[in-house]
Amino acid sequence: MSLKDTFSPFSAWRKVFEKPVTIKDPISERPGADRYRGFHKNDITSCIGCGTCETICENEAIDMVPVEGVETKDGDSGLRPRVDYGRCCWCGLCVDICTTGSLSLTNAYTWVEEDPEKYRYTPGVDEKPWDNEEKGWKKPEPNYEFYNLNRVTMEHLHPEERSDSFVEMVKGYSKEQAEKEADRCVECGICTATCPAHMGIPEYIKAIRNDDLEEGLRILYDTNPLPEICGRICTHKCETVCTLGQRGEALSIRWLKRYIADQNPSEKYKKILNSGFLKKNGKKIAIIGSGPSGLSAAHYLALMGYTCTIFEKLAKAGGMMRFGIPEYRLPYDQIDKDISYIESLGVDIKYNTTVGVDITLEELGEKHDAVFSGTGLHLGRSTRIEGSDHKNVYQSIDLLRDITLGKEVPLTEDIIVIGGGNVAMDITRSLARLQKQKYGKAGIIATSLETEDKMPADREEVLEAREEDATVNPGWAPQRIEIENDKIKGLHVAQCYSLFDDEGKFNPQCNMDNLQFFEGSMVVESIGQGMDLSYLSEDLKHELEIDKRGRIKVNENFQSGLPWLFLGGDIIQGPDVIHGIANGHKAAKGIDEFLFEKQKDTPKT
Amino acid sequence: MKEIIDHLKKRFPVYEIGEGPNGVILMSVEAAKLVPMLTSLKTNHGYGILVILSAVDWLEDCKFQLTYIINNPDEKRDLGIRVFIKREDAEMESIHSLWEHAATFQREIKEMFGINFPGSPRVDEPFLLEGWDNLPPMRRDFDTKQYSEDTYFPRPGRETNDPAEYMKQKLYPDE
Amino acid sequence: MSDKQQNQEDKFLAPENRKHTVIGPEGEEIHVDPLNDYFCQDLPKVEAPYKGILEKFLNWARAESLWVLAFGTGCGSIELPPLFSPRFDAYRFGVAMRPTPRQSGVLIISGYLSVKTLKRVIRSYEQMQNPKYVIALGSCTINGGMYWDSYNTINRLDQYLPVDIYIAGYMPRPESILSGFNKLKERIKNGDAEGANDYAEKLDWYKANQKKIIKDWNMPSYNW
Amino acid sequence: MSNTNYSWKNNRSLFPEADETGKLVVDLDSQKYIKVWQGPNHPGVTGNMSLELTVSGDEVVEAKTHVGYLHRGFEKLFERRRYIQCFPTCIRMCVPEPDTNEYNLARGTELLGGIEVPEMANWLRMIALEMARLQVLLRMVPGQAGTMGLGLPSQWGLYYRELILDRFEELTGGRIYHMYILPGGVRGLLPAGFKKRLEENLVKIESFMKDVDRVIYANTVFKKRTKGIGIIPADWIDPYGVTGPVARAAGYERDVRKDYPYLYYDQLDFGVNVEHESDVFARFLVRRKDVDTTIDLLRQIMSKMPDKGDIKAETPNVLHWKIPRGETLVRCESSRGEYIFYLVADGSMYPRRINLRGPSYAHAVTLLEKLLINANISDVSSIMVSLATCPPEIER
Repeated sequence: MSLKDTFSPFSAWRKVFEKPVTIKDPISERPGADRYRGFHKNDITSCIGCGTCETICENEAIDMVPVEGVETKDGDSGLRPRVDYGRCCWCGLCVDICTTGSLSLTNAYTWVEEDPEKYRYTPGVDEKPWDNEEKGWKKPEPNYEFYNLNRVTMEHLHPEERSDSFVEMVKGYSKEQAEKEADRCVECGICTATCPAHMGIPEYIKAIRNDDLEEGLRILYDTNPLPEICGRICTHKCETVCTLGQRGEALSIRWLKRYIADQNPSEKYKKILNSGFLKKNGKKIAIIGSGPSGLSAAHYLALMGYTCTIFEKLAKAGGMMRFGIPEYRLPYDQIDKDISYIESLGVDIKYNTTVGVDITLEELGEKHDAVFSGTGLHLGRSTRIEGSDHKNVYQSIDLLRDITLGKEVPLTEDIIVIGGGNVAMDITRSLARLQKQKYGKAGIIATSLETEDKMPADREEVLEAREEDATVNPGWAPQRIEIENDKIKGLHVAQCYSLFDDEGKFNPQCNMDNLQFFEGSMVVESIGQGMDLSYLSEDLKHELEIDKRGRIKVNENFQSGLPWLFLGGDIIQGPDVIHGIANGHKAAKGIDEFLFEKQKDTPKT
Repeated sequence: MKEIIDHLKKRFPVYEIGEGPNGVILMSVEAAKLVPMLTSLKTNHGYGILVILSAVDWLEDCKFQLTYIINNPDEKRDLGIRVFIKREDAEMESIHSLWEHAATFQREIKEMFGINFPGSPRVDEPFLLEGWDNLPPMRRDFDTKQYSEDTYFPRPGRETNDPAEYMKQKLYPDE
Repeated sequence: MSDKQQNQEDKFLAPENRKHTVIGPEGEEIHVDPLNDYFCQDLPKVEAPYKGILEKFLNWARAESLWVLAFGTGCGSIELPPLFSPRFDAYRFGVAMRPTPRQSGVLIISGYLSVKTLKRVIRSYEQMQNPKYVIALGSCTINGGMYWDSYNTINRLDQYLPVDIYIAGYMPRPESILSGFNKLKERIKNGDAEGANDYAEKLDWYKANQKKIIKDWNMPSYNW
Repeated sequence: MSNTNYSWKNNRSLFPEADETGKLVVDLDSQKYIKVWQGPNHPGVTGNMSLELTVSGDEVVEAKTHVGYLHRGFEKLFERRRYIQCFPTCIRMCVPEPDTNEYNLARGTELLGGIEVPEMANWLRMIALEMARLQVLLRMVPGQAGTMGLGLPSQWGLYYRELILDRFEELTGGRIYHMYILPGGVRGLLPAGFKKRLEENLVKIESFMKDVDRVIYANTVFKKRTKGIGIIPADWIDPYGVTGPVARAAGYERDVRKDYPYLYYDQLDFGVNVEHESDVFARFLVRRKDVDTTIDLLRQIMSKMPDKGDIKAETPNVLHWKIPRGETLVRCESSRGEYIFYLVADGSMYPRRINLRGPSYAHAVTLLEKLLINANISDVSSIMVSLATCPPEIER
């Protein structure tokens, strides 16, 4: 202790002469920092109401509530987050995980109320003073994600390996890959509504994560009796609305479905699905066509105890799945796996039986309690341009069927395919394979009206076709086929710049100054398919209502004007496997309902 | 480190010896041998600091796990010793004579898990709770959310919708 | 109060609060009933406002000297010292910290309240003189906040104490709290901050709620 | 047992007799003793806890700490929160210095989940941890004088702490609860110009510390009131689990950053501040030196850290991140001492047990109760503050 110690504290007086540090009034207007985690803001136009913010909130501060003016539609639940500031702790995890990036926190922080009930509001809907605040907490940059935005890459056969063989080209996920991909799912369930069959997608993906593939298979079969097939060739509308696709790549839902189906051996199916013993109710149903809708209807009807008979025109079951889709995309043994399970439920398939020829529809109707028809679209459509009646102009659908049946397919060294859809790509790639096998090289050109970015075919189909040495040259309208000495020389095309007129009608416009000539000695048309309803007699047609586009009108249970006749699949909803399956399922329920009502009405004898 | 483990193996029935991800050696021992083992480690091997005494409820196995982590400040090493005791009338020997502040841990565990430590100072006095008349809260069969909702009831006026369910109602209610 | 209830309370009553006998310096026996002898029995009364300009003047005076009880009940109390530090300087708004309830007019509930603290808070609130106000900070006081599923914290403060102002934030910044004070001043000047009267009026309801969760009520029902 | 700072020789008769077990017998009815409750609502108590003191005259003969006023049942709440959801909850376990909670839980999760953190993120974690230490010390060092009525420096300290909080706000988006460290990394790079502004603040704080030296360190009253008060004998350190500045003030070179290096502390050059007197003054001195060390460390980190890099490693989807079964112990050095998390994962999405053992758990219950015996009642809060009592970390 010294004199210094006694006087030194008085140096505090020095501070009197320093500038005060006090913040001047009005103090409450001091803005928060640029990253401040203040009150919520939501861009409700880009929000899709996936509810991931609700899931991550540890305080259950977020409710998903319907909002006026926001409609529930595919890819948008119509709900928006409402925050309870009696719960929120402003941690910002909801912002960090927001799949669309619509949610953010502003740097506003003052909110004083007398009434505690007022602290609940829907950001972006209820007007707040900080709605236009730009600063505040946003998702951090760079490389900061709570889940992986990129897919686990699906391994394909190398183009060189696959371009001359019909071996399946997609290898499928391994266990690690599937679990990693399944891990990306945020379980919002937006996809379920978009899937025509309303499959329990988040649930079966969860089963993959839990490594409980038997449970996964049970979930699949709840709504979809053809998982092997769907897992390969489904049009995966679910992936187009996947919330992960908002900022990154959508979840590979299709491949995950395939993974579950692949990993479960077919001999265990009956045990897993608990369908060993089915009680028959003695009612008989006839099903025309063994395509997806027919098989789906047969499956669910069989589970309900009906005795089902499928009448198939061809020698094998599967319809368009077998005869329209090339083997490298959907191997036949996988089709057999799904179909044999359905057959094991007691479904009888009568092959080589054409309804309308071998047996009439009326007869079927009389012999059975109800008939389901899913005959599909098996007639090719012609372009009807000059020269399209030449014998070397083929329909893709016929060629694909012949390839499957193992028939000799007409082949030349240079082929032109007209069409930009998936079927066009299928035939292009199939023929390219055959060309490679026969001539050692592919010489095929596919052209379509639609430009590259508007082609209806899946993007990867086009890219893969190119990898396999096929030429895809879109954006051209076919004009005429050049024929010399009864041999096809090539196809004249003109640049097509618009497909639809102002009224939205199909009316392609061509630039006749920009012409091109594709050389080739064979032309394949692949611009769509039509239905063959010749099995319907005139009497029956009379009783059915048929709309302008030639489709038969059905009610929501797929019941036609004839109460015992149900129709579904491509002839009702256009070409799509999953729609077919959904139709079949719904028609099965419809048939059950119809027969139940009928039984109730008829007095017991 | 190996010598100590070997030494312990010889003298005490230790099992499940393994190294945690942070370099902590963890091992299990029978409850009856714990206090002799800790005494030996403290007096002979320099493990003079009780870092943590923690309990874990393994409800599905009907067991409580007590973890004693002790530290050797000279060698800068941690040793974790696990003891499993049965869940019914759980009781464990007190170690407050080895480390005085173990009494605080034991008092808390008594209150939170209901594991008794006979002889530990003030072990029966409430530590964190006041007027508690339910299950010891840290037991896994005590549902804190349920208790909170029943006792402190949340503010009404909240309702939420599951997106998938809501879309079903709106878009395809009959399917 | 029924006998049964009285017994229920006696069970928890601290020994020094039970009826007991003390030997005086000259050997005489003194019977003490602490609940009756040491604590005031009067229940709070609703105070009607004065008429006209006098009440306005009083309200102005009340609004401009808000003395806060320095009782940090939850995590929000970490933002209270900065409020009284040179930077935010709440003193210039007539807001000051007092160490004892007897001198304070504002009780800040800074966040969650565990049941154990709630008991002390009720006692502190009841010890405060009129006019008195309650400010609730943060989510926890509104609907449980962070601890909405905790077994030891209350969810809604308004069930147990009359709250005049709620300030959102977890925890509110000092600036926020200051605007809360400004709002409170406004309410006082308008004669709207009637929390204390509300408490006196609905005392039975508040007491019932409090006793429902404070299971070892070992103090007089109302004590100031 | 005896910690005789005050002589009882003159009024020995007032001191309670011990019974055969060594326990003091305090007969309140004898009218020799008064029971005084200090807290929970008391300016001399840090945080919301209370001391039940039995005094004879102004000397404490028996002390009991009562905690639980801030008990929120965190460890129970963790059982029903996913790992990521534990973070907003866990930071509230110690209000003044939340970053150590974040770091420990994140580190434990990473260790059990097998996540490698990018280099940049580790440097940023160090910045956050050291800034947190600095802001606590700026409250605590001048606050020591506040317990004996010298409130002015703590008012200054609060202002300088605000400067650090401003930097925190800029970096993390929060003043108190930063939510900056998450499993796999951190939540943002340094904003533009951050280093410059932090350096300016550090310079200001350094000049402020000179004021502290003049007003507190070189202060006769402060010295008289702190020297020889609250002495913890050196042989109490280990049995009572004393850590951090309190252990260092007793001559033990204990610092987790040196003993069990984590992050990149082994790449930094710093010493452990040690004093030997083990009284309140020594603890004040250790903390005062820690301020300088921390400022120096912050400068070293800023000069050594890279300018850019990844801030977060790829983790499994946080919504259903399952941590494999395992146990671990994570420790770091907080401003108050060794901060320890014990984690048990059971292979599910929810932690089985997360147990926190903060320094106050040892300091403020058993040790404080023992230390207060024989102390003058006016020194109680001084001793309590010198042990850096933080009730929320005891009660959780």
